Amino acid sequence: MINIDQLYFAVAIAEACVALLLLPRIARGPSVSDRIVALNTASTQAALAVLFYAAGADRAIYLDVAIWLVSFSYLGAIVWARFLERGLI
Amino acid sequence: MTKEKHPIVADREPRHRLWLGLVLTLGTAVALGAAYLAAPRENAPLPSAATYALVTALPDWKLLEPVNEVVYGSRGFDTFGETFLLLAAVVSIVVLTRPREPRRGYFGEHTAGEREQQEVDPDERVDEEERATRAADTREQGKISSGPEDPDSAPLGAHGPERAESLTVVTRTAIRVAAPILAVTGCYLVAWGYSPGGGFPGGAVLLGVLLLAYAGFGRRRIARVARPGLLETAEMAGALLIIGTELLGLVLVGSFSGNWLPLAEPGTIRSGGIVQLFSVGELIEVGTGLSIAVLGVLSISRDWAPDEEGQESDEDDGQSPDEGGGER
Amino acid sequence: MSTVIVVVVAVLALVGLVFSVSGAVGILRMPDVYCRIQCSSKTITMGALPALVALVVGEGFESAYAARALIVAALLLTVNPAASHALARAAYRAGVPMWDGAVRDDVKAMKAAEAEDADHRHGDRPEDRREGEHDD
Amino acid sequence: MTEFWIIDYLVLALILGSAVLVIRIPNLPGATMALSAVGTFLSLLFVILGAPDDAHSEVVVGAIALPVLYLAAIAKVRADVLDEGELREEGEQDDEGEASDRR
Amino acid sequence: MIVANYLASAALFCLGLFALLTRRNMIKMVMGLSLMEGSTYLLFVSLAYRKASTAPVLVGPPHGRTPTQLAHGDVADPVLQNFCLTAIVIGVAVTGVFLAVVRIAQHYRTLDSDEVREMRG
Repeated sequence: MINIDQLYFAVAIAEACVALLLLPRIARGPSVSDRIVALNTASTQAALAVLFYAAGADRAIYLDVAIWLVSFSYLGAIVWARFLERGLI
Repeated sequence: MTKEKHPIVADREPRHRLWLGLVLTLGTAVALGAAYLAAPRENAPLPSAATYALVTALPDWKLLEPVNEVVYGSRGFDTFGETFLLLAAVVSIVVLTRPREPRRGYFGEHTAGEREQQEVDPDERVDEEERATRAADTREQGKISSGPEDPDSAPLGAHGPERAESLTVVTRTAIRVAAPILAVTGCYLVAWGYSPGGGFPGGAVLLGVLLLAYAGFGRRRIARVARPGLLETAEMAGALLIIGTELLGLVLVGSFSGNWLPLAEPGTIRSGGIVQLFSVGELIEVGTGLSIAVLGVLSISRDWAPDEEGQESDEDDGQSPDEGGGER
Repeated sequence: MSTVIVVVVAVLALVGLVFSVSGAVGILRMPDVYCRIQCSSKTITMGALPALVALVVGEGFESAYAARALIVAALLLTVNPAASHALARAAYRAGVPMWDGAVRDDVKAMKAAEAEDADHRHGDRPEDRREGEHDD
Repeated sequence: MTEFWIIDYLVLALILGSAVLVIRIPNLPGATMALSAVGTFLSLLFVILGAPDDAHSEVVVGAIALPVLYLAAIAKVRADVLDEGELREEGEQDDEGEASDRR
Repeated sequence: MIVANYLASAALFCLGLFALLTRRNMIKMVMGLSLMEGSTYLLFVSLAYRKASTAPVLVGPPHGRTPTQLAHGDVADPVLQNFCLTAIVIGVAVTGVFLAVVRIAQHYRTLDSDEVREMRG
């Protein structure tokens, strides 16, 4: 029977792989907005990886980092949007 | 990326610089690699400073978090120095980004002295070009009153920059919901000193919340809170709190940054003694310091003074007059 | 009991991963920004939610993991649409072009109708345009 | 233990890839975004290596504080110092013609 | 092997150094400095890691361990993490100081470091 901790680690690895899949879009993205979208998605995947890694490593104290990752990456997108829209931040 | 569209970065990059940089970088890489291969690996035992911190955290300081104990307790003097390094960096940012006129706020102070300048020195006329660029700058800085408060009434999809101060109602609502939660959680990071957290992350979170409010609501709305009179006073108060905490240790206990507060049970808010007090001071210091730094860079005013040929070389401690000035 | 939980967790995480990968592939392959934004907002949220539910199931509903997972889910559902809205609006205002194959641009059609209606507003149009060039 | 090393190397690859992008992307806002990606993945790595305190700080610093500093500096520079070719991306440049057509 | 982390840190440092040496855009050079800062964080945290260790936080220990056991057991090095923590915060402020290149750019009307040097004669 598969150990549930190993399952959690596997899911964390898979989420990080999805983030790796997004790097070409950050590299290529013809406009700034494309890069922002890819970056936000990558940091959501990073937050999920943190959650599953915390569950696998059995430390609940890692979990807060996921909250910060989700909230600040998306709210960072708002700052980027302001930069795009106004020209001056 | 298309190289021809970015003339400064890609086009005029000389080849020899690339090769020289590559060689120097590879040399550094070899040196660093040799050094890092000799660094202690993951099998090495913990150094004695670390084991001391781990062993003394719970019984001596009643703290469940050794990192906080190291930061504010046993290596408190180190953090004390770091704090004032931060303060020095902030002061240098304030000095480097200061406008010519006396400062009133972080935003729009570049026009503060204009009327006085007109009265005192009416002879100094600005030419037409400078007036036009100044007007454009003023418009960009959001000082005109014709812009709406928010862009919700503007027709959708209009091109060009927004005149409005804040973002749309959707974004503002989301920030109104999220920012208080984040601010409270940032303070919780500091108060809950026996989980990961403390003054440094808490201060960074407060900076993040301030920047969110700035991005969402515009500079006019946060100018009441984010003004130099308040932020710099708070920063100095934080520095005084830290100095006072440390010096009281010297007076009462006999050692600099010694603990002079009673220790509560582990897992409560007073458990660390002066560690928690130092952490609060650090929160104020980091939050306001980083805010001043970011707002200072945000408030750099444009330098619209017209170019005068050779002006720089005259000021330039008598070096030879340059031919490069003509290229501009 | 434990085997059942493991299977449920694996299935939920797999569903989430499938959605995440499809969202990532969509962000890679979609032709323009607006399509990519809708990939990022819908598909990635749909990919995240089953994974979070998997965590809740796996660790029990009353654990710290479940609480944090639910907070993350709530934050995603709150902040992600707002950020997508701000980004799409900013991209449109900054003039990021649509895909050539896009068939419908309501805002452009609306603006064209408006321009036909109100001729007197032509006066301040060129000024707007110039500012747009100056300011990006 | 092998899972730990797999995820460790994966995140290292993410960090190094983003760092290469910082150097390779010629326009400055794009490079700032890659720098933000470096910060985000660094915080993920800090969690993996067991340093949640550092991860807390690095998330906020990498995701908001540093990008805002760079964006502010870029915005201050570009209006009067740089030509727009430096900061525009090709998509936006193409749009110039299109936008004037739309008028 | 943790050596991979050390080597990645060296690679990150060298990438930053490369940007600093070869780029002429001054903001790009500051970005190179930020990369070098990131490499120091990575090095500190990697040096702090010990085999099969968890975070040096005694609250909420893993299954079947008490905080006191954890303090004597396999945890990462808290002192190096402390260094990293302060370095991160100082790094932001120092980046702000570096970004005063905006002042230079405004004065000389260019971001190109070579042109600035030419103008100084």
